[in-house]
Amino acid sequence: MADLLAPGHRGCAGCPASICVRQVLDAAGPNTICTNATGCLEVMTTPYPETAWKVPWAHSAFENSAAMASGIEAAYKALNRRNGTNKKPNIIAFAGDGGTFDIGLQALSGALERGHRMLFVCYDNEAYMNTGIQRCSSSPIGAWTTTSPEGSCSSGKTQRKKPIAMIAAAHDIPYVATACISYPQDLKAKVKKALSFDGPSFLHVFAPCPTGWRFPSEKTIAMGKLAVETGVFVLYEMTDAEPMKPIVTVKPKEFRPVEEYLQAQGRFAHLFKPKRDEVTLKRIQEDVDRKLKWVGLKP
Amino acid sequence: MADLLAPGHRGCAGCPASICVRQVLDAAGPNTICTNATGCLEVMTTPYPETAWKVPWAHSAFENSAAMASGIEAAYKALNRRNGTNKKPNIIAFAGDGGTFDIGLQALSGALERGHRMLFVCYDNEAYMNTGIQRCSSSPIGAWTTTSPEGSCSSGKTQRKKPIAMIAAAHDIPYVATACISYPQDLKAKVKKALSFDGPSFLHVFAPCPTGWRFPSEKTIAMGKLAVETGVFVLYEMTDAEPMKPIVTVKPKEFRPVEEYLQAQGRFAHLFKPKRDEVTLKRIQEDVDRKLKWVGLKP
Amino acid sequence: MYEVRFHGRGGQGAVTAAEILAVAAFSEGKYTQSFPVFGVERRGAPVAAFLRMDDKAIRARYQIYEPDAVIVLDPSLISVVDVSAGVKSDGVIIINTTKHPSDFNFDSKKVVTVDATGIALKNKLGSATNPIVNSTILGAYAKVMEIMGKKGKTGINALLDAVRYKSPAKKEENVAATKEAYETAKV
Amino acid sequence: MYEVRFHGRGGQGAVTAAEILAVAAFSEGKYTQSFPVFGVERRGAPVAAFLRMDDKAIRARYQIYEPDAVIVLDPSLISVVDVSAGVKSDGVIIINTTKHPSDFNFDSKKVVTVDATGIALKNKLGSATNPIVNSTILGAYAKVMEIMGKKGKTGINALLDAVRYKSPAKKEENVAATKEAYETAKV
Amino acid sequence: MSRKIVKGAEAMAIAGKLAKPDVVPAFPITPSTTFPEKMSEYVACGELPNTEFVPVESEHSAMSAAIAASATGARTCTATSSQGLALMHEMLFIAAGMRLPIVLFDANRALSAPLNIWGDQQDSISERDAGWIHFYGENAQEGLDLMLMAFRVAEDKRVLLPTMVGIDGFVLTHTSEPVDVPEQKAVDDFLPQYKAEHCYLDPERPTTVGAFAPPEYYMETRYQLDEAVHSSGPVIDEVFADFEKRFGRKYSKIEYYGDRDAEVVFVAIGSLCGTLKDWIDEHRAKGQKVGLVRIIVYRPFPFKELKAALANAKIVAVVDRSISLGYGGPVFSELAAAFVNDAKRPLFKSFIIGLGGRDIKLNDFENIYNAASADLKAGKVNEKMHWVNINKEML
Amino acid sequence: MSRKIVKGAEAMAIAGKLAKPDVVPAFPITPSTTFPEKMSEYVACGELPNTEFVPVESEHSAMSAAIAASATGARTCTATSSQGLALMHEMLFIAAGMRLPIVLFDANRALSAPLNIWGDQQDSISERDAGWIHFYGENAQEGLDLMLMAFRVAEDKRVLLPTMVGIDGFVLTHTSEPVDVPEQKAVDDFLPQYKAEHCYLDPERPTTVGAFAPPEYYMETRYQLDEAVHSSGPVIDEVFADFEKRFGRKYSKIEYYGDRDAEVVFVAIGSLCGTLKDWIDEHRAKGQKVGLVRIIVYRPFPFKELKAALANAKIVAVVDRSISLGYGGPVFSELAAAFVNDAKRPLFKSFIIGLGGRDIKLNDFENIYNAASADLKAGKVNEKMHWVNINKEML
Amino acid sequence: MVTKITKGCVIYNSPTSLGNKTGGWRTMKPVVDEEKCKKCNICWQFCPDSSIEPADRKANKAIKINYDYCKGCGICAAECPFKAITMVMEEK
Amino acid sequence: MVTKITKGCVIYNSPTSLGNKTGGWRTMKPVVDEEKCKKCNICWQFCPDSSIEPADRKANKAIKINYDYCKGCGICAAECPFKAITMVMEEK
Ligand SMILES: Cc1ncc(C[n+]2csc(CCOP(=O)(O)OP(=O)(O)O)c2C)c(N)n1
Ligand SMILES: Cc1ncc(C[n+]2csc(CCOP(=O)(O)OP(=O)(O)O)c2C)c(N)n1
Ligand code: SF4
Ligand code: SF4
Ligand code: SF4
Ligand code: SF4
Ligand code: SF4
Ligand code: SF4
Ligand SMILES: [Mg+2]
Ligand SMILES: [Mg+2]
Repeated sequence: MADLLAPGHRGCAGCPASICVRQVLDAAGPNTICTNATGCLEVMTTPYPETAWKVPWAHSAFENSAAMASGIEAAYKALNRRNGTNKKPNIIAFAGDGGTFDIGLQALSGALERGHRMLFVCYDNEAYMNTGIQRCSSSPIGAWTTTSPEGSCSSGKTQRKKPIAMIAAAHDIPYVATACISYPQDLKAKVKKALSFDGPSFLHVFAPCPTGWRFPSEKTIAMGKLAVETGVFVLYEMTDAEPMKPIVTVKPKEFRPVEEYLQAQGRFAHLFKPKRDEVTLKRIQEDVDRKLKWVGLKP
Repeated sequence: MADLLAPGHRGCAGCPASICVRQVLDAAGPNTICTNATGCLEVMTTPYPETAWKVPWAHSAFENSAAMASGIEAAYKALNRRNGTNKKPNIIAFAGDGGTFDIGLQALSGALERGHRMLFVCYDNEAYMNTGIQRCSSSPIGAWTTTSPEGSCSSGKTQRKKPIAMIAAAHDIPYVATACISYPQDLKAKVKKALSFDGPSFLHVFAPCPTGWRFPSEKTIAMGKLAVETGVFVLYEMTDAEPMKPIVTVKPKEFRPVEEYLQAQGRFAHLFKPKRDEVTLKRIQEDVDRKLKWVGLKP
Repeated sequence: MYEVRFHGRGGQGAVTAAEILAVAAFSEGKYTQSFPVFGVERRGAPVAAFLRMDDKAIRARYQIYEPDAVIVLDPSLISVVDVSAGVKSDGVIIINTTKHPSDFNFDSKKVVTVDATGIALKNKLGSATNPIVNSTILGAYAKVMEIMGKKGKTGINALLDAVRYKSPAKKEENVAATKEAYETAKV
Repeated sequence: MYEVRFHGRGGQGAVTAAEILAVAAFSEGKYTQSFPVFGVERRGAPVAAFLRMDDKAIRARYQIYEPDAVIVLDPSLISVVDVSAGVKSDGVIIINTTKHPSDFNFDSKKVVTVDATGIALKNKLGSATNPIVNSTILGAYAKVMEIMGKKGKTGINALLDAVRYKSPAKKEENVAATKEAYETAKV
Repeated sequence: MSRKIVKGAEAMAIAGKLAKPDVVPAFPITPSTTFPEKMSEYVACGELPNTEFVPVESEHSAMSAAIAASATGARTCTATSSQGLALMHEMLFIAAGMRLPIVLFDANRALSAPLNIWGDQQDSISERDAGWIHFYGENAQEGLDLMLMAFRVAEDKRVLLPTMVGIDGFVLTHTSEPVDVPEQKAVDDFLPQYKAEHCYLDPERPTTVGAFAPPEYYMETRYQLDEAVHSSGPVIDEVFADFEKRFGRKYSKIEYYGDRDAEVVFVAIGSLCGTLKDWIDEHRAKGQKVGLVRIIVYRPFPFKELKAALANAKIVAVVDRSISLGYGGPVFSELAAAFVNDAKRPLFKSFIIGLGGRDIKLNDFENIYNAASADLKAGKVNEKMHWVNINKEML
Repeated sequence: MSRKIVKGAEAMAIAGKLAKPDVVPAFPITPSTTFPEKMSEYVACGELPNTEFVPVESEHSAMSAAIAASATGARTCTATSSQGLALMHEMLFIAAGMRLPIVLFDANRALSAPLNIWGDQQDSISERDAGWIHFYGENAQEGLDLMLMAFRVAEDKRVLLPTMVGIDGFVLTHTSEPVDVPEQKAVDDFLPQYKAEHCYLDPERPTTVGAFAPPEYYMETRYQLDEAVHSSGPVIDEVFADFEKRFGRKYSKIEYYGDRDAEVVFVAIGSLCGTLKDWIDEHRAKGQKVGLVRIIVYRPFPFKELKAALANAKIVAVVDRSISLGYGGPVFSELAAAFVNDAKRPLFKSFIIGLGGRDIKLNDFENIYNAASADLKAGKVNEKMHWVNINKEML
Repeated sequence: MVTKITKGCVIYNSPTSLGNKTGGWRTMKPVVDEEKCKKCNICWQFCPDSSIEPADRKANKAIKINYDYCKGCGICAAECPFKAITMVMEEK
Repeated sequence: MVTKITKGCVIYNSPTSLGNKTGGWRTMKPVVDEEKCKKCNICWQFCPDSSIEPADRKANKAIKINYDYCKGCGICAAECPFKAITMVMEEK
């Protein structure tokens, strides 16, 4: 039970990003090299000369966690040949949702296509938190962010959340899964499975952020459970044996009402106060239903 | 039957890119604005002060045909409000496979997510032709290109073709389709359908390139037919009514052997000479079968 | 020029406190400049903010190293941060605490205390774990300036207007709390 | 310094022709420099290439405006391009054609003809619609230089070696064709 | 006109709002993020009813969408900083080459690596080749005013060039101070709607925009572009004058502060000049003479104005808040070169200051002044470049 | 050593092959594409059995993967040009800041807009701030040699900086000429394997690479980096000397050609110097004196060497093949500024030449020479900047 | 005629490519047999060079090839279902 | 102690964050009731600050909180299925 992320980092109290890293590294073990896109995780763990990482870790920019991982994997291949060694560290690329869904997507897609042996982990807190809670294509319908504010002409974010795991899976790679920090067993099993493939894999980790979503810090884990139990976020996996066929790994017996989830967070407050925004609430419900249908949990 | 692409452009004899544009514009009509990523199409049609375009056309870089289209769409929305007009030109973003699958993917994905009313048309000649036939993530397994050459340690491109239409469809947008310049009716119908949606659509157009694939210029159309008839390229469409459920629009009665297609092109010659590369040929066949299964044409 | 430093925690509103005071001073004809310690600190971490006030336009762009006054929003910071660092010898340190000024000794600099947390909670500003004291504590500031006749003086009415203007919600609760702090500060 | 310009069509190998000749000259101890007209022309479009040969290292980096010799790989170009542009008054123009030199008049500059297409096809270089004449036509060049005793002279043997070296396939067919052109050129 | 206490970045957003842009494609990055945040808020609240805010997925796309929107005929602005501006690099040159009057607010910030979110001017100074007009403000008020004027200048038919307005990250963007906010009506008069005449995308009058230029044409396009940048100078003067007439605040390409006959003259850009002015006042109070030339318009490079302003100087202390690594201060080299052929010219001494948010204090100027004075006394400059306030123990 | 006729870009690839890089991430762009093409061919044919060629999806990723590979401890090189280099802009600064000895071949090409694939030096000159070492070759041979030396210099423990080698697009990259190709064995001796000591990614000795630096540290990191670039100068000299000893070809940071006591001296970079040398020879044959200083190492800026070389010049004609729009020639400004404090110094005159593949002819130098001579005679420089061979009718 | 550089290189009077007579690229030349032409315009759809004037069934007008631009790719001949087009060697 | 800038700012002796005692951020403090603790280590899995020393069932050792770093987020208390952790006001 060696903690591969040391304390002393500067994440907010209750930060989901560090929980995600701790769980991922717990499954991966110390023979691991990480890359990291610019974002909360990077900034909170590595203000020079302080680092919280016990495994080798590299960062260079916001766009390129996957390209960095590609370079490391290629370097290990070449150096192994050059030196007659056979080192095979796990290569794990971390990025927030911004560094995955938006500005990091192209590098990710390229790395997936080239087939590098690496696991890309997106900790998804559904906005650009590091710069102060801006809209991301990962932000859900109706969410307030500082660039999708509510107002007389706006009910928060207009568009649906980009289906990133499906997009990754459409690359026809060995392994794609979704996970949530509130379900560590499920998450760790997926990390281990992902690392067992000799190719690229993608893990989309739901990571509720108390600061950005406006809920009390002790609710981080509860919020993740609520997302799964309401069907807002579905935990599944896909292998290339059956492309685009999600296999749900955590199936709530019965879905709780989506509004329970929404009302627990300040970022959706405008949907209920001063009065209920029925149009947006309906869109959100439809979106959840649509996704559940997509993964086969609803007809 | 107004030709919206004028003669006098500098494409190779038998160029599929210009055929693609002619067919697309024939369906779209003159009330259209085009953007274009850097590539053969752009270079051959617009050496200052010559242009072959009869519709408004804009280019700025290789990466950003979709971002350009986003800007134009946004401008029309704003200018309509500012001026009290209601102009709704078709906005069509053209890009080669390089400007779509690789360096243009992020801008494309962003535009799809934001939901701009625009049609993105990728003319896919399966390599970077403008710079002299380099590998693209669109290049198929086994294809020779100048950066996936054959040799004692290589049988051409290692990786599968990136499933771009599936990736686009995974964005859950109104309309995604594949087409081929050899099937103009099918292609034009899809363009019209795409333009009828008040949101983003994506058209992946197969465009056999005599120069890059090494076949005689009069075979451009025949090669496209051969691709469809061998199952190498499948013509289908998807709407968001049924996400990720391809509906095949041109179904060959019976598939011709894939090798007919391969043997007709110089870029696959190394698979047959000096001796048959059974490993790669098998991979290619499996890949075709896999795709056919994916679209439901094989069990 | 009168310079004030605020100590708080990320998310607690030290910057807002500085801004409220700036608005108050501005409304009384002063030029002001307020800014946080520029950092990447997350919620909960100790942060600081600054305020300059002057009768003429302020052009200086460096940090404040020798403040005239210090305002401590969270008493727990005292053990973590050197809140009295650089304070001018005739400066004043205003602390949100239930304790009495004489319980503190900062090189014999003047200390003022006020139970801003208690007052804020009484006025329903924030919760027990997260009381919002940024406007409240300024009442104590106004009081001490008034008493001491400092250059940093800000009339209580101007302050209350500023509190009202800068409070997105619970305007009157904030005003009441500020007023109460003004009245109960232990100078 | 001896300067040659090649005219052909994109994909026809004008650049390769220049390079073959460069290799031949180089093997005879000359310094060379060969380069295409830098363009974005696609297959089929008229293109040109250049060759400089000299006894000392070549440093000049500008295009060739006044060539000593011009080699036209495709007779159809003559109606499209001004192939004789800038040719020195004592220059020579070598044309792939079945016609005779006297059928041409370029300001009374010397013309040499050779049926490179016919020879190439006979030697199975390319197809009827796409004959490959880039090595072949150089035979005529070697001949005329030999006869005229020009500075651009390249021994036929050096040329044939160069053809062999630069031909990715059909080495001997190329050599044979070059030799035939050397022998049949109408000077 | 109303007076408000706002942060510098918000002042820029207020200017953005007053300009009523048609399209604002933007991507967040500290310390410019307030701009897109505020713009999206204005749109959400109906305060900018016509504006389209496009929340792009990267800065490369931000500038690409801006280019397309501007090419369509829309008034277009955006904001960025540091890595964001760096990611736009390619598109910045393109925007200028296409002569599109895009306005960009840059919150001046250091460049990686190491990553650093704080203020210096490396980001925009390293774009000095790109063909943009560069304005730099000393405080929030100037930022706001210059931003408004940037639209007027950029869209002037005699100019048609993209224009960036830089204010220092954090020290200005995140500092609240009183700012005079012009009335909308007055701004509307000052800044009429943009009507695209040279570049538009309209099916009724098809154009081809962004063609490539072969060698026969390219060099002339660069010449024309360079000319356009240089000759925007008089238009800028004109716009500054009109702004003063309407709003009462006077601007010029460079500002001279201090003694006209000072022997030691500083040259600098941005917010540090505020502190420096304080220092100069202190210094003059002691009876010594010193001057400051503050560059407000950095592109077109104000040759004429700088020459005139430095005519009496004996030594010029160029204080760069950026560096051309392996050479030295960018402003230093450009400024000094402008004097090289003059028989009578001051000495030039190069200083690097305040990189990556290193605080710039009064004392730093004292040190610079002393170093420059010593050189002046010695009659020669004894050192290529001087780094101000470096902790040598760390090295 | 074998002599081969190859295109310039292939010569660069041959150098790349001889260096036996571990990782080559690259993206095609004219006129540098031969490099990735050849490298992938060498890998495909088993000639580079250990090398990983990574066909990235963009130049931003090319430099990112290069950074990561180099940070892992792999010898890493890549190639690009123009828009590709521009898209790397952000990552170039980062590679330098991380002190990674990446070698990059840049086929010098113009920047958009308008798009133009032909030669000038705008792309790499506009990266002069980034902290890279810059080498520029005059011909294919120099390109090859400098490329090899770039690895040695970059990886030297006293240097550890990324290094770019530029040769002019088309005019060099696509021109075939004889080149001496060193033997592999000799290269192996000259260039031993890269052993990463300062930066590696190894689970057995964990490091954190790419941390961010708050204001307390950032400025010192820049100082250290700037120092590193400047102090690579002596190492470069050393490597040049060692190369000469082993391979017989002599290099120096600048080359002086022509009369040592010439009054008119040109300063230029790259292939145009070949033509210029021919012109100088012609000119000298007429009995007139003229000199050329060719800059081979542009970063670190060779202050000392340039000062010495221009000690006798009366007027310096700086011939820039790029431009800082709205200012003037970048080499001009940096060079002139270096002389500004010297009492005895030549006049400096700025020329812009050969942008976007505009052919550079003998006659152009005649014109430059005449203009400079006229100024010299007049005793003053009568014009800020002179554009060579512009077709004014097009304007 | 010298082209004046427009601001930003915008081209206004599009299309301006007509001056570039690509017919000169041809080695083979398509020749239409007007008798055989069934006016289906299939060839027209496929011509990469907009060099086929479409047939008009009503006017009983066969297609016409614009040799100013036709590059002789041979697609029309290959794709005409009625073999109405033949490729012949270009006269030189 | 002055930090020497390493080349490229590489940090070698990781982790070096331990000097940053984030315990000072706390307003609420988790207190473990060792009796109630069932050593399931669920809390450990969720602590964002690696501030819980895991329990050892064999050694019958309950979890221990490292107050040097614990920021008092309250997750452990919220997630402990056995209510073995209580959040109390930090002593000031
Ligand atoms: C090119 C570039 N653009 C913008 C930024 C500013 N930036 C840094 S982190 C970040 C947001 C990160 O969001 P995400 O990836 O979701 O991670 P989070 O902070 O939410 O953990 C942004 C916008 C940057 N560093 N580089
Ligand atoms: C940033 C950037 N990188 C590289 C290039 C060079 N480049 C121009 S077009 C092109 C390939 C285009 O390929 P594709 O999109 O498939 O179009 P095609 O030429 O095949 O029609 C490349 C690599 C560029 N213009 N910009
Ligand atoms: S904003 Fe959210 S993700 Fe970022 S450090 Fe705070 S809790 Fe963690
Ligand atoms: S290479 Fe292919 S796509 Fe490009 S112009 Fe030629 S035929 Fe068209
Ligand atoms: S395809 Fe044949 S039949 Fe049809 S229009 Fe063309 S030439 Fe006539
Ligand atoms: S040969 Fe080709 S270019 Fe000519 S008309 Fe036929 S299809 Fe068109
Ligand atoms: S979750 Fe509760 S019971 Fe389990 S180890 Fe932690 S404190 Fe003990
Ligand atoms: S309160 Fe939070 S930080 Fe403290 S031990 Fe519990 S989970 Fe960890
Ligand atoms: Mg995020
Ligand atoms: Mg392509």
